[in-house]
Amino acid sequence: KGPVKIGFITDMSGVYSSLDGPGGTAAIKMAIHDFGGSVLGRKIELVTFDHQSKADLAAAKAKEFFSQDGVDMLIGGTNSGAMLAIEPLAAQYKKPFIVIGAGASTIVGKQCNGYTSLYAYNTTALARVTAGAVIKHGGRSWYFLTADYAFGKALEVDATKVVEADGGKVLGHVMAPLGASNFSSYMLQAQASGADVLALANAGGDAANSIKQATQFGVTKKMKLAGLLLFITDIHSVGLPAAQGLYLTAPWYWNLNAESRAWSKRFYAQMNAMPSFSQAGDYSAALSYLKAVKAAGTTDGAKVMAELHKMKVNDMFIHNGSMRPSGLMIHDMYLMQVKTPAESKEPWDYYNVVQTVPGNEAFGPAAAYGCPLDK
Amino acid sequence: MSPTPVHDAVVRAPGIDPGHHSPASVEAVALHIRDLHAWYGDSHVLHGVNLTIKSGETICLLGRNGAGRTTTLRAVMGLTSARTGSISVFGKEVIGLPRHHVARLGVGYCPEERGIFASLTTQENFLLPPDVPARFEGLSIDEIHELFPNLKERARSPGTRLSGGEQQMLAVARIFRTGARLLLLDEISEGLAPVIVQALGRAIKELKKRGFSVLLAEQNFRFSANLADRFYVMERGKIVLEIDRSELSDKQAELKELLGV
Amino acid sequence: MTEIFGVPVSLLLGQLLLGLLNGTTYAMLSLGLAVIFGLMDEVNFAHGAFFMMGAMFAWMGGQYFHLSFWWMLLLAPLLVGLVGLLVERLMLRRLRGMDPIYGLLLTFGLALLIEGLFRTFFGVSGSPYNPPELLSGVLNLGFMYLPLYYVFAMVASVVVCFGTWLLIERTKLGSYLRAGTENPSLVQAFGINFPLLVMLTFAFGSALAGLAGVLSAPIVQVSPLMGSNLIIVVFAIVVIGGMGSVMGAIVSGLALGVIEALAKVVYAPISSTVVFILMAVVLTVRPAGLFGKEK
Amino acid sequence: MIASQKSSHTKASHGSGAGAPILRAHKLGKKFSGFAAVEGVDLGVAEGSIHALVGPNGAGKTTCFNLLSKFLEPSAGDIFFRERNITRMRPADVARLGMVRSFQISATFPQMTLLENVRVVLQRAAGLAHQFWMPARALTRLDQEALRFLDMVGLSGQAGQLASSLPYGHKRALELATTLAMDPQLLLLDEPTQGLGHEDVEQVTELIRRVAQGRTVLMVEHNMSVISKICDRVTVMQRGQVLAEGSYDEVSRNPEVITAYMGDAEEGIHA
Amino acid sequence: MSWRSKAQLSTMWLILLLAVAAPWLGMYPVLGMRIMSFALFACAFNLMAGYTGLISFGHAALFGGAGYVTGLALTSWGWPTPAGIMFGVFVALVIGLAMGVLAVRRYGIYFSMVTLALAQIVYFYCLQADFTGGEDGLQGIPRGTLFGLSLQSDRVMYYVMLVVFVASWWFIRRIVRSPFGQILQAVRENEPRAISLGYRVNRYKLGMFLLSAGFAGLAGAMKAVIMGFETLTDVHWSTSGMVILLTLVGGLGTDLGPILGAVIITVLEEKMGAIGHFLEHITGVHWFASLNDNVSMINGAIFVLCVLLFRRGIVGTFNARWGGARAASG
Ligand SMILES: Nc1ncnc2c1ncn2[C@@H]1O[C@H](COP(=O)(O)OP(=O)(O)OP(=O)(O)O)[C@@H](O)[C@H]1O
Ligand SMILES: Nc1ncnc2c1ncn2[C@@H]1O[C@H](COP(=O)(O)OP(=O)(O)OP(=O)(O)O)[C@@H](O)[C@H]1O
Ligand SMILES: [Mg+2]
Ligand SMILES: [Mg+2]
Repeated sequence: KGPVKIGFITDMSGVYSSLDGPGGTAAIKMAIHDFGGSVLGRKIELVTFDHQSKADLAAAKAKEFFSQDGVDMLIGGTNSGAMLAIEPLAAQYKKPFIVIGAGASTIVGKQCNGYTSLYAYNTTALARVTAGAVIKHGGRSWYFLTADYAFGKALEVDATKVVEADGGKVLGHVMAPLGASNFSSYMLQAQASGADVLALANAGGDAANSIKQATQFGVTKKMKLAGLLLFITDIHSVGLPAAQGLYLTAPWYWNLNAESRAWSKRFYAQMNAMPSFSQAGDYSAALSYLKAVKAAGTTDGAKVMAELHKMKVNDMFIHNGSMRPSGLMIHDMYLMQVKTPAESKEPWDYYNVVQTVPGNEAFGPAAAYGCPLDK
Repeated sequence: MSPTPVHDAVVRAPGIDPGHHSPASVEAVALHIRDLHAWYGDSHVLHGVNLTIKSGETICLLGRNGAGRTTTLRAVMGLTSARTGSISVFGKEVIGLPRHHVARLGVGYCPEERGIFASLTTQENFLLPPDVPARFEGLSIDEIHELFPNLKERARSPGTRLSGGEQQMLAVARIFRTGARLLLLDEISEGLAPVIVQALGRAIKELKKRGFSVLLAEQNFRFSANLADRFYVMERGKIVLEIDRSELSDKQAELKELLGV
Repeated sequence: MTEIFGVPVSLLLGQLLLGLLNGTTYAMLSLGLAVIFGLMDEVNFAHGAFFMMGAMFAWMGGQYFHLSFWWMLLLAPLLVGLVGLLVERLMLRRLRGMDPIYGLLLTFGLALLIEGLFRTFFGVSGSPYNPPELLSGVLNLGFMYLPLYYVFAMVASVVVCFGTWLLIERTKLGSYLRAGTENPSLVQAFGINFPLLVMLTFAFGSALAGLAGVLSAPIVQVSPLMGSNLIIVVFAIVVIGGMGSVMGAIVSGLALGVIEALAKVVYAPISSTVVFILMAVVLTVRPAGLFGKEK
Repeated sequence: MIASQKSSHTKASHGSGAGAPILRAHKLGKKFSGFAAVEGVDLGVAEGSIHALVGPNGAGKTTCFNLLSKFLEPSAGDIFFRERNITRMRPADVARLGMVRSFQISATFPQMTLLENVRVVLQRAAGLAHQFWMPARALTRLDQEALRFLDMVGLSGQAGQLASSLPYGHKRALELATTLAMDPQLLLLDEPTQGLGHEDVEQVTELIRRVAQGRTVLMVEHNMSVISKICDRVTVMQRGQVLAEGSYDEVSRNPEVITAYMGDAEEGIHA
Repeated sequence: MSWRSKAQLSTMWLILLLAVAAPWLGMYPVLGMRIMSFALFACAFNLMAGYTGLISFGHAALFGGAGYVTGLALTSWGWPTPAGIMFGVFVALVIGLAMGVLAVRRYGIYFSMVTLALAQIVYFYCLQADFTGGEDGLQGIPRGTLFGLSLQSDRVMYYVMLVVFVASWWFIRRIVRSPFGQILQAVRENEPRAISLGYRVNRYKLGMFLLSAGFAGLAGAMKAVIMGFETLTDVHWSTSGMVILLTLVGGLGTDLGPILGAVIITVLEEKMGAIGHFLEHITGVHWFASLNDNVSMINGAIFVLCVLLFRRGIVGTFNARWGGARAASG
């Protein structure tokens, strides 16, 4: 029999490539290596593809992977549009599909299909944890800077629910178009609102620019900043002087404990950057899959998925992990606060862990997702 | 290598045969063209042109439509896509020279299509060509305005908003101003009212008095007949006939055959 | 507190001020495009990439050579200008005399290529670039705090814009360039070294983009992608101003900044498209743009 | 000689006999940002005549022409075509009424064959202009007619050639053929002999005379010999206004016209 | 019949034969369908660009716009597939009308920039509107049935697309040579003259823009049905750039060029990784392996090379080299 093939489809060159991209490939290779390079007596092989953030390319390739190239499972990277487009194919070809880099909650919502797993995080959890924890730390009135499209609005809705449930108040919001490089005018509006917290319901370059300009306009002197979807690469690119004090949520951080540090050092040696949580997630997903294959004694999609659902996951990346029937991996999440430049001891030493939030609390009740498999 | 043989019908006055003439003094010859071939893309238009203009001389190139008169002037200015042979301007070889160096030798070119710039006003068009180094005393701006009163009146109007004839005047005026001492003028009487054509004729005579050398490419034989010292007739990219002013009446028959005048 | 459109006046004032700042960036970018377009009939799609390069060079200068902002303010535009010069000399020159659309397509490809190159080497997430010590303060205007650097960037842009305008509209050089746009070979036949002029103009237009990039670097995140979306807005501005009109580019750039700022407070969802809508309106009324001449 | 025979009597009388002129301008005026290029021009072109518009450079002839053919909007006055007010019509519509103009530069479709050049005109009349669903061969039924027009100008032999390959004089002839194909009642020609050699001038003059049979022609021309040969009536303009009008013989003797336009008869270069 | 048109005809038949047989020769049907939708899109673009000389930089708005509304009609409103596609085409026509009315009054690069800017309005609308799902895209568009035939199978869908494509291509080819096409050629060559001959040229250009918009819409609608989703990529300006690239590589203003261009660029985009590995393998240069990660950069390079060295595109160059004097089409 031929090798066991793992596919990896992500954005290798576009906007999100620093989050995942080539670093993700390296991480998966590390997993294969750590697993011993073979399973069930078959070699393990990795095939990758750059979807350039184009869903149609991603879907067409996934289909080809499954139907012609004999790929046994697929790890999905960034861009939720692309991941959602691949999702039905996983069910059609009965192959496990583990999504890491994309965080759209809808992946395990109405679309769920038993073969797809949302493994590392989702936007709901990020928003919920940040909102819940920041309120506990004294931010009672909120103002949102929201990216003016579906995803930004969803982040705002998720966070608003928690803020209001926990007795906080939302004073207003401003919608900024995607890719608006100058956010200074929104900063004026945020300042004028008089709220305690400025929540950034945006991502990537937009979030980085908002943080930078919030600092320049002195917003951070009176308001706390809370990022609803921020990655360590964003903090790295903004720099600590601007980002210090900011709250954000992550499923993992390289400097979390000895195990994560050890793994990250290995990663750093190859990539010359500390891993983001999605890259760590890629590693963990590949590893979990291989463990499941070993346990099931087959690469048959249905059987491996059943094994994954049964497994308790605890590794370098996931703590207290278990998978809901919808495919959503439930595990601990962490509220982080960005260190001041003085606190930071070494490059990439950016976060203080403020609070650990247990999985079920972080991800919220299954009912809210609307996946039929969750009953 | 001998120059490309010319048409049988050619009758040359021995003294000014460009083939045998070698300029004694550099400055005595304004333009000396030997065996000039020129191309537009793949089409070979000039097939060995030989002509000479002595300093202070006015000569006229005649020929039917498409004979190659315009192309000869363009080849001198380096505006054809390829050219071979030799062109010397005041003793300096220009083939191989970058385009913008030719004018600096003291050549003024008035193109057939006038070349008025739409985005410049009349005045800007007028003042556009830089003065030539070692310039001759050309017509002063006042003299030019007297010659072409329209230009003064319409000075602020965009160049291409001028009437057809006014554009022609502008194209000529612009060259007269620079002090270039060899003028290559292509169909300058075209589209001008008879009064203006007459005035233009007087202006050229005046320039000649001041020592300018002029090469006219003209359709309008009557106009050039009064001005030129010598005539060359072109046909299919070659000079086929050379006539001195004094021989004009003798050569009527040949001219008629070649030009239909 | 007094209000207009349901917005406090002080906030409105602040917005207008910031709009004006954005406007100066727009103005400088569209000016560079207009210089190149108006004088050479070429649309430089790589203008956004040049803008990005200006900012990236500034950042690289600081990162690798420890050169100060002030040095880079001088060097980065020069470097970008040099790139522009090479692009003109080695590529665009071969397209002279052909349909200008080829120039547009070439520079479009170039934009992809340049962006791709920077992305491979520097990733996409961007880097911070801080304003110089001297300008890192904040100005208290009473109704708002304005970072000192913003004031500097604004003033610098306005000065450069009007300097350029003077150079082009009020000097002989400008008339050579405008004439050469229409009929380069004739201008050469008049004894003007037009190819050299073109090369320098292109370099100058590119350098303007580079300068806008350096000036923006301390304001926004410096990243290889920073120019690609901006360029289309700037295209629209140039169309509104009347393509090729230097004054049009400056005025409509500034105006657009302000209008966008107003849109943000009045009806935010429209702020990203207001420039395009405005363009559509202007085109129906004046097809050649506000300052453009009908050809 | 033929020209002088044909002149005056028959045509002029026919024109006046028909009563109202085919084209009439009333107090026509055009200002360009303050500059009056044409001012208070009254002009009547008699049906069936060849009418020339002459005058010094910048007198406003081309502007007048553009106003009449509606390529410019008049700032004052009215234009009537067969007593129908066309002052506010669009150029394409004016062309459809049967008033067709030529350009100072030759106007052909260079990358199309001569046949196609003429066919393009016939297509509109035949109602075959917007049928995007029809195959190319639908057009072949216009070929006969197109050839007929090419034949009129002596170009039917080259029907399959590209227009760009023609020498200058033939391009003008082709342009005339396409213009004729529009079945114009009034032809507006702007300096039709400009840039032509002597033989071509004669050819084109002859051609104009031939096509003027049964049509009216209004032309701008500086070449006095052409005018004297074929024109029935001449209007002289100066500084945007009409200076004189009459037959060639009349106006060419008018002292005002001589100083303003013709100049010294001795030097009479164009004659 | 000349040698050249014979060669052309046989090329056409060969391509068609290949296309019919492709799924049986191991070509992957989804790839084939993607190629065909891009080829149709490129043909539509070429109709405007190649035959009026007006290069639109805003065709993505028509392509993606139609894709979104077709998706909306099929998912949210439950329309039958053909109705949804027609609706997509209709909306493309409406967008095309709005864009065209403004744009056809301008020439050359002005036209390009105006179309680009107008397309951005559509892009931002699609970005902000709720039904498009933002970055998630509009997912789960059902293929449905066509005259009772289920389109679920890729093979069936492939042949349906092939029929749509061939019919459209044939029709586009016919438009170019139709009486209408003749007038447009005349307009392109000498616009003032066309006006003076009584043609209202802007109407003709607008007409062509609409035809082009309709086919671009058809391509977008078909693609949405084929892929089962629609995302922002299709309305983004980079897609407008890509369709220009396809057409340019194949040969602007030729019949077969857009098809060839679509095949080459689409395959390149998808197989870049494999090509890179192959190159790495034979040359031993590791850098080639990273080709996969830089497709847009490579597209940029192709653009530059094409414009500098290869302006006529593949088919255009072929025609110029081996064709008759009149290399109008091929
Ligand atoms: N740009 C060009 N490309 C190709 N052929 C050209 C070009 N310009 C001119 N020719 C050809 O070159 C020949 C000579 O043209 P040229 O313009 O020199 O003639 P000319 O004697 O000036 O006649 P005219 O009376 O028409 O001005 C003609 O046959 C013409 O068709
Ligand atoms: N669009 C315009 N804007 C400004 N001035 C104009 C415009 N068109 C023409 N003029 C001016 O109006 C006057 C008349 O021009 P017109 O072209 O009618 O002259 P013309 O009689 O045809 O002369 P020519 O015999 O030289 O062709 C000229 O002085 C010209 O400068
Ligand atoms: Mg000539
Ligand atoms: Mg005129």
